Amino acid sequence: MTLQHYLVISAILFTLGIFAVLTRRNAISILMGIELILNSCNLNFAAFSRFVTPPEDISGQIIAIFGIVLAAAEAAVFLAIILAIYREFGSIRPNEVDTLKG
Amino acid sequence: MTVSLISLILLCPLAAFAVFGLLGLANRRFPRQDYLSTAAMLIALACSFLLLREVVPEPETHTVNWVSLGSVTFSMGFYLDSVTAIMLIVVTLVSSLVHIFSMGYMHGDPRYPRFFAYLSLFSFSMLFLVVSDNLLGIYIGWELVGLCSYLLIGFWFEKDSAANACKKAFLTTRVGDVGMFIGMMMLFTKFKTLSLYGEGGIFALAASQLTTGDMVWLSIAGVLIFCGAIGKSAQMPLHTWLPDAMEGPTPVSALIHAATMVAAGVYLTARMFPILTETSSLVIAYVGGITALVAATIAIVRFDIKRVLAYSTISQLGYMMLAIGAGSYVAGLFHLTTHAFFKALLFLGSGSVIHAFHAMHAHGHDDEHEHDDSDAHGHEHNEDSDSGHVLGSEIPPDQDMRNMGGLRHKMPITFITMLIATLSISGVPFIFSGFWSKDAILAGVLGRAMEWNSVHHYILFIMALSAAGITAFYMFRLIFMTFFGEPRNQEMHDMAHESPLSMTVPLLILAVLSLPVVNTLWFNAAYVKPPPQPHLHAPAHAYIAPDTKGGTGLAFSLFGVSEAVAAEENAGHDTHGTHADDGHHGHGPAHTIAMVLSICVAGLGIFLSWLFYHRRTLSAESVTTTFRPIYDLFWHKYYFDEFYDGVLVALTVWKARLFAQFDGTVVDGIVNGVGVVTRDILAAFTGAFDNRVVDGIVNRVAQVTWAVGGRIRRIQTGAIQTYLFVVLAGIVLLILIFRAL
Amino acid sequence: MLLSLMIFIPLLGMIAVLLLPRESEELIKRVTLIPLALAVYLFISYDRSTAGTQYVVNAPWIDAFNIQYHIGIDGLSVTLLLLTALLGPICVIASWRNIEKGIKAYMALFLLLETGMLGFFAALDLFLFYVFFELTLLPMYFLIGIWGGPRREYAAIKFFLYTLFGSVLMLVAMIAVYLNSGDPGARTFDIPTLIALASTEGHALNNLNFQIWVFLGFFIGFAVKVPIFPFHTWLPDAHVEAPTAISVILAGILLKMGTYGLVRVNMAMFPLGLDHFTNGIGFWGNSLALLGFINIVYGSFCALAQTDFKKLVAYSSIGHMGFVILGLAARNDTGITGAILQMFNHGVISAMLFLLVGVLYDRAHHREINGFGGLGTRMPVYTGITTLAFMASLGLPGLSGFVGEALSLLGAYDEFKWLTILSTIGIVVGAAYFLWTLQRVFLGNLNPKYEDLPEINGREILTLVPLAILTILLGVWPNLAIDMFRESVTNLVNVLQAI
Amino acid sequence: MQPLSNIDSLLHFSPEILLVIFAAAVIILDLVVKNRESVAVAHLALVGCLCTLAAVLFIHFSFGNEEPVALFLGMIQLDVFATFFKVLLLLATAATILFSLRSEELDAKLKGEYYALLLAITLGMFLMASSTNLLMIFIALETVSLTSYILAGFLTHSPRSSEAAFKYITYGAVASGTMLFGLSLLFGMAGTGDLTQIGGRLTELLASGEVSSLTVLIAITFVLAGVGYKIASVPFHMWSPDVYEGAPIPITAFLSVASKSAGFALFIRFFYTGFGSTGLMQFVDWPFMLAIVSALTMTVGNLAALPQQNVKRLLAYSSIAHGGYLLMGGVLLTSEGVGAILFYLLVYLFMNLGAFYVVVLVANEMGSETIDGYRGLGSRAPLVALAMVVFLASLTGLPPLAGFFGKWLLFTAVLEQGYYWLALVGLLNSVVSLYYYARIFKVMYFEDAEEETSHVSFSTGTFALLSTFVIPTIFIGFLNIFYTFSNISVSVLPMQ
Repeated sequence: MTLQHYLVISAILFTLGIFAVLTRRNAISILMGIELILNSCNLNFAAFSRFVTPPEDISGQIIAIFGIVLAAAEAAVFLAIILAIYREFGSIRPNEVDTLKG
Repeated sequence: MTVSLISLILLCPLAAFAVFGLLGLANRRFPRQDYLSTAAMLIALACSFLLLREVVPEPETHTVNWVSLGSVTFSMGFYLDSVTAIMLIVVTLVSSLVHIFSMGYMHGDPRYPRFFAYLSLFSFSMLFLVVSDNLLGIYIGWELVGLCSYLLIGFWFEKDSAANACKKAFLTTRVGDVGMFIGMMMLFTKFKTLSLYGEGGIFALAASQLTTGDMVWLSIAGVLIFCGAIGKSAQMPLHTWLPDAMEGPTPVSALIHAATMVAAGVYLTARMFPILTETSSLVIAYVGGITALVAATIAIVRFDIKRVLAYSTISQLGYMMLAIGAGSYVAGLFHLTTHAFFKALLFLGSGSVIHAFHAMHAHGHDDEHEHDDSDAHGHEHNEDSDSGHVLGSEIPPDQDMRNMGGLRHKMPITFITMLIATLSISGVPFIFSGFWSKDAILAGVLGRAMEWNSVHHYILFIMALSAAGITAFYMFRLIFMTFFGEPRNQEMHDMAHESPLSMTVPLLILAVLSLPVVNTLWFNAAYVKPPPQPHLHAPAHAYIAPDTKGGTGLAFSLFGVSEAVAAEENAGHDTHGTHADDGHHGHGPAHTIAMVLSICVAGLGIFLSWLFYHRRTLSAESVTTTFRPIYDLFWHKYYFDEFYDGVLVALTVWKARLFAQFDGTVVDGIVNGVGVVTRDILAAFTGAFDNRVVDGIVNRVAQVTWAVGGRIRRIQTGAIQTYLFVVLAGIVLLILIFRAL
Repeated sequence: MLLSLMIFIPLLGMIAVLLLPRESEELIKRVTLIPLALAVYLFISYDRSTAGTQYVVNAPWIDAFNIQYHIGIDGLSVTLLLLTALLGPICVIASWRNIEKGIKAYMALFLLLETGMLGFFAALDLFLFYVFFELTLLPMYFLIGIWGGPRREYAAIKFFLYTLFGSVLMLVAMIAVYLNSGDPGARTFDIPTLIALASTEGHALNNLNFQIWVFLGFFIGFAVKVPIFPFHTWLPDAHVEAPTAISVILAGILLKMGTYGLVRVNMAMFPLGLDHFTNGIGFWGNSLALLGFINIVYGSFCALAQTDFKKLVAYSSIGHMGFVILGLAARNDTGITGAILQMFNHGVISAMLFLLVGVLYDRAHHREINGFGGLGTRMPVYTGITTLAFMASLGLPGLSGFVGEALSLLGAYDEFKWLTILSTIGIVVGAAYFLWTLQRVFLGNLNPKYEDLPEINGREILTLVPLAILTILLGVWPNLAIDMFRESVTNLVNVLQAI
Repeated sequence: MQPLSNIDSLLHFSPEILLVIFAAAVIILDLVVKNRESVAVAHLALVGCLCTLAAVLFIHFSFGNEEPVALFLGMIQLDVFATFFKVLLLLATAATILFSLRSEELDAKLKGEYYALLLAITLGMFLMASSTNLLMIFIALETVSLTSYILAGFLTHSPRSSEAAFKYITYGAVASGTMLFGLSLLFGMAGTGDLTQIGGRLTELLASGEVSSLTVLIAITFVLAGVGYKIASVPFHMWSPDVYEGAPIPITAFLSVASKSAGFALFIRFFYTGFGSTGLMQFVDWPFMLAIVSALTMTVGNLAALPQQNVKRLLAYSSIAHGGYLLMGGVLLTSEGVGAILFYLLVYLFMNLGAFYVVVLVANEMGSETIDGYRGLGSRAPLVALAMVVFLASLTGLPPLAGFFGKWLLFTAVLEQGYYWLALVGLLNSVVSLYYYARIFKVMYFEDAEEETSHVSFSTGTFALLSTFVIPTIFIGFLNIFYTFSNISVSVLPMQ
């Protein structure tokens, strides 16, 4: 497994995430897409720290870990907001949440 | 001494006007404005007689800096020479008489004080014009008299006809004035000054600096300045305002539109004498000649007594122009003075007649107002279209000669005085001033024609001569129709009566003034010297002014004037004029021929009109029918107004189609044809252009901006995924752009 | 010091007005009188024999950009300062009775406006100049917008946008001048310094191409104010909608700000640029004069087409400002003097005209020219004053309007023969529309609707008489004004001829 | 300079620590205070801000003002630049707290969390302004984002608020995710997270051709996506109108000023320390990219603002446009440009917050956020209307108000670098902007309220607060100190 493999995989993940975010008709799926994006980044950091930076420098992995944490926090907030949306709009289809426009 | 005198002459009338103005501002009126103004004029008159004694052979100038800039200064000042002195006397004299006459004539008018205030203002402006020594000053006085004529023509402004007439007068003359101003600009750019006299003045510079190469633009400048005279002196083709100007009170017509203001054009041309070139003189001569003839022919068929006099004025002014153009400087000015008196006399006389017809009512002019209101109402329906129709075609009954007749018993003084004036204007020999001046002009023209010795210039002389004959004819027609024969309108006739003293006295004085003896008191051969015309002939060296009798200003020779003219012919027209001084054997061949011929045509004219209008052996009607087309031509004043009207109506229709929203700007067609065209078409067009195009573009820009704003808004759909898509698209686009770069 | 006092007293007055209760209206009149008194003092004590600036105050302001509080007056400024200070109280008196709502706010805005105008004419630091220039916008916008006529909102915003558009271009040019005025440390906004630099050989400012561009930038900025065709369409709307006093200020002074700027900046600072547009080869060499000509003829004909009294006067202003442009384009002292005189006289005369229109409007409540008729019998005094104003405006000799026009034309003819000759059309047309209006409003039979129209009252006469006197005085004695700025003009001309 | 160890850093880090302490204290106080209506919590938060301000200034004058100091092994840099923004942000926070006190739309029960979150977000912004490491940058960004999501959705039972929060978080998550990806690429290429070294490394690699400039371009663009989203620059701006409209007014004000300022702090720090080297620029001309972005931003913002009816939304677009103006200063790579940004942000703080405060007042009194709510305000609340005129005129950039001086600095800097087209676009935009600001003037003064509502009166406190915005808006431009302040602040950045 070389660096390229990891990068390709993360690129695929990133693209999938973007795709999900753009196309899914459900807020939860969008959240998943976002998670995919973040994880692709984490994968990048881990891979780079493994292959590029000197072994004693683990900053890449640290960033990855922070990334996971922040992703979790973001997910929590996101879900909370989705609840609020469901309470107000009775639906979590993003395209129905469009009272603010213009 | 002279300065103080001139200042006094100027200040008196000005003060009289100022009093009125200030009181008017405070919303009071000064009941005895008439006395004030008249007194002011009389003082001025006295001063100008004193001034006459002051005049010394070489003229004097007194100037002050008016506008001083870094590189140039415009000065204002007096120029006093014999001509100035004479003009001063003419103006003050006529003006005073008119003042006195008006006391009777305008009595009971609601705006009586205002009338005299205007008269004073006019007198001031006219005097300022006369004495000022530079073109700028002349121009200022020029415009001011124009203003006064505007105010006085429109004195009874309730009449639409009067309102129109005054506007027409102002605008028509203004057209000429612009020409004059352009001429001034040309002179200024060349000489960097506008003062005429002195070594720094235009004349000196023109004499010294200009070469034959400059003749072209100098001629143009001369003609352009003459344009001013065309406007003010009602020469062709800007003459149409003068007949309409008769809407003003008759004394005004006498003062402004016969004696003084209209003569200012001649005065100006005479002042410009030294820089007139061959070409410009010719132009002036022809304009004058044509005007003289055409106006005379029109006058034949008028029935409105004032209109007849108006056209005769135009034609006489043409004479003077012709004289100046032909180089007979003295003759021109002499005719100016004589004409001033007898024409003023004629107008005042006609005024007295009109007044007589008015007097049937206690307050003549109130009645006149009613009557005018009525006919004004009558014309409201076609206010939109031209009121040029109204002018002339409608003759107020009290001015219509067809209502008159046999008045000589009723109003003897008026009759006698007017008769004298008529004899004078018709050029009846020897005892009437008009004869001498007119004869002098004819002689001058003939002499000039001979000297130009090219056949076609004789046409000038022929025009002048025939004009003289026709003048005699229509003037006596006027006399016969008014004072002889049976009264045609009985009840008006019964009411008629001789005018009060205040009106007859001025008539008598003027009658006396129409005798040459009196004129020669101040108008004398050696006394008025034609200035050199360096550009007319050989370069201006050694022109010796004739100085036979010195500047005493007194010469009791009856023939003094004609001698002077004769002298002038030799002097002025020989290249050097060395024997200009021997004015005694000055009777050139031209002079004799001219005198004889003029006597003949005058006699012929009088005789014919006696046949037509007194003996009635010949009936005007039959002649009319036989020469219908010619008669129509005359009757319609050569279709000048009709032409303008036609143009106007056509334009009005066209405009109504094109620029519907500008019906508001449909005009009463008073400005002459050009004025009408520009005003209607261009005004409407530019107005529309401004609203539609210029403003339109601006608003279009605004709309577009707004629309784009709307577009951008629509992208903001409110659906989050669209936003995200835009983000991604944006990123990709940015990357692509920068790969492309 | 005196000058600063003059500029900022209206500002203090504004604050006072805002703080004091509504009853203290009397004070406002007084406040506007102080600058007038000071201006008169300046007029008397001004040293006419020198071209230099006087009463100079020069204090550092924003060091970061070497911006100074630099004010001073030369002949041109003092003339226009006098005009401004004169029209101030007149406008206050004029708007005394016919502003009902919010008199406090009105006066406050008016005083702010006056500060802006006075400061503009006195500023000698380009930045300060611009600040005062812009300072007039907002008050004017509100004065038109709040107290204006039916379409006031449109007129106000139109005025605002037009002027702002012009002034941002001006801002670019100004910054460009600043940046080219020296190395980062030594840059300056000081107008005299800049003028000196612009004519020193080899300096960055003394470059034809550069000067052409900045000239254009400033020119458009000022052209909107003047206004010069085709930037003029805000003017008729603004005038028609604005209340009388504001129209007076608009025509009397704001227009002059444009022409003043042209002289102060475009001509003095960019002689090369000016040379290119007035003396260059081919079209561009005549462009400025051409604009003047278009203004004259176009404005006059548009005026002819109007049936709204006020709009007619507004368009006549456009025509008359054309003479100023023409005179300036001539670049000789005759033309420039004529232009400056025309600036002052037009300020006085158009002020009269708008006041007169206001008088009529207050009585008849409409301005439709054809709706009147025969008022001459009903209100003779008013008719008399109007006739005077009209005659002055159509350039009747003996009244001030003539001198400016004549000098401008005489000067311009030196440079542009045909354009000047064509411009004289404007003289005839000018006479045409004024006389025609005179006839439609005052002559003829009295329109029965106005049988009992009250005559002009004392307050209104009080506002008009000073202007009328000035009109006549300067008509018979122009040197009175010319003495003020002769030296400055000579100085300017020498600079221009040096090119 | 030698980075300080963690322990030594703590003293320099005291402002941030203070913020944390006060945030916690606020929550505790909120728990102990019985009376839900009391304003004690808010006041405590306010005190927190003031203490932090004091600490910031103390540290600045005791250590910070000569050499920049690297804290936590180079994670954070303490320098004048950071201090400037800290002061700015604290002012904004304090103002927001005061707004919130007076705003009537916030529900009283949740005050504790609200103020705690405000302090937390300030902490995050502090970090944004001072972090020099990819990790810190990301953490700071996320801290600010997460808290602001919550604050945007803080209005319970308000669909608009929730929707705003939803859009905000979705958009924000994607944007920050993209940015993180970009960061990872940078990290991978440079092999380090230290911002100060990345630029040098990248230049070497590009020069030696080991990495293609495309990769670098992609990385930079991805990062730009994150930063652009924070400063709401086209095409990453689309969240802001909706969020601004939906969020509580004080939060809108806070976002439009504080979060934008923090975003610019991050942007300047990142691009100037990171990619500021000319070597990099000849491979990736990001300034030009930014020039285009800024032109687009101000144009779109202004044009879209024209037809708006809701004043909050209108101000949202106007603040987008101002982001565009500010961005102009960023493309120049000159200290004048950045100094101009800083000065403008300072001015913007006062005028924009002031405008929003008027919006708060009007919303309280007339209960309306649409432009019609302002009808006749000129006669009903003269002073407030007058203040609004001052703020909006200053936003338009009319002299002699501070906004003009801000614009003046920006445009001078831009023209100095010869970006004539950019300056012209900016100036024409400010003409356009006049139009929609003038619409508010129009309704306030030219139109009378249809139902003759009585004269609205406000407490003196209100006027005091209002004047604290009005006076600076009028006078900042006249005083030299602020120019020098902003100029010193940029001295620490690497410029060529």
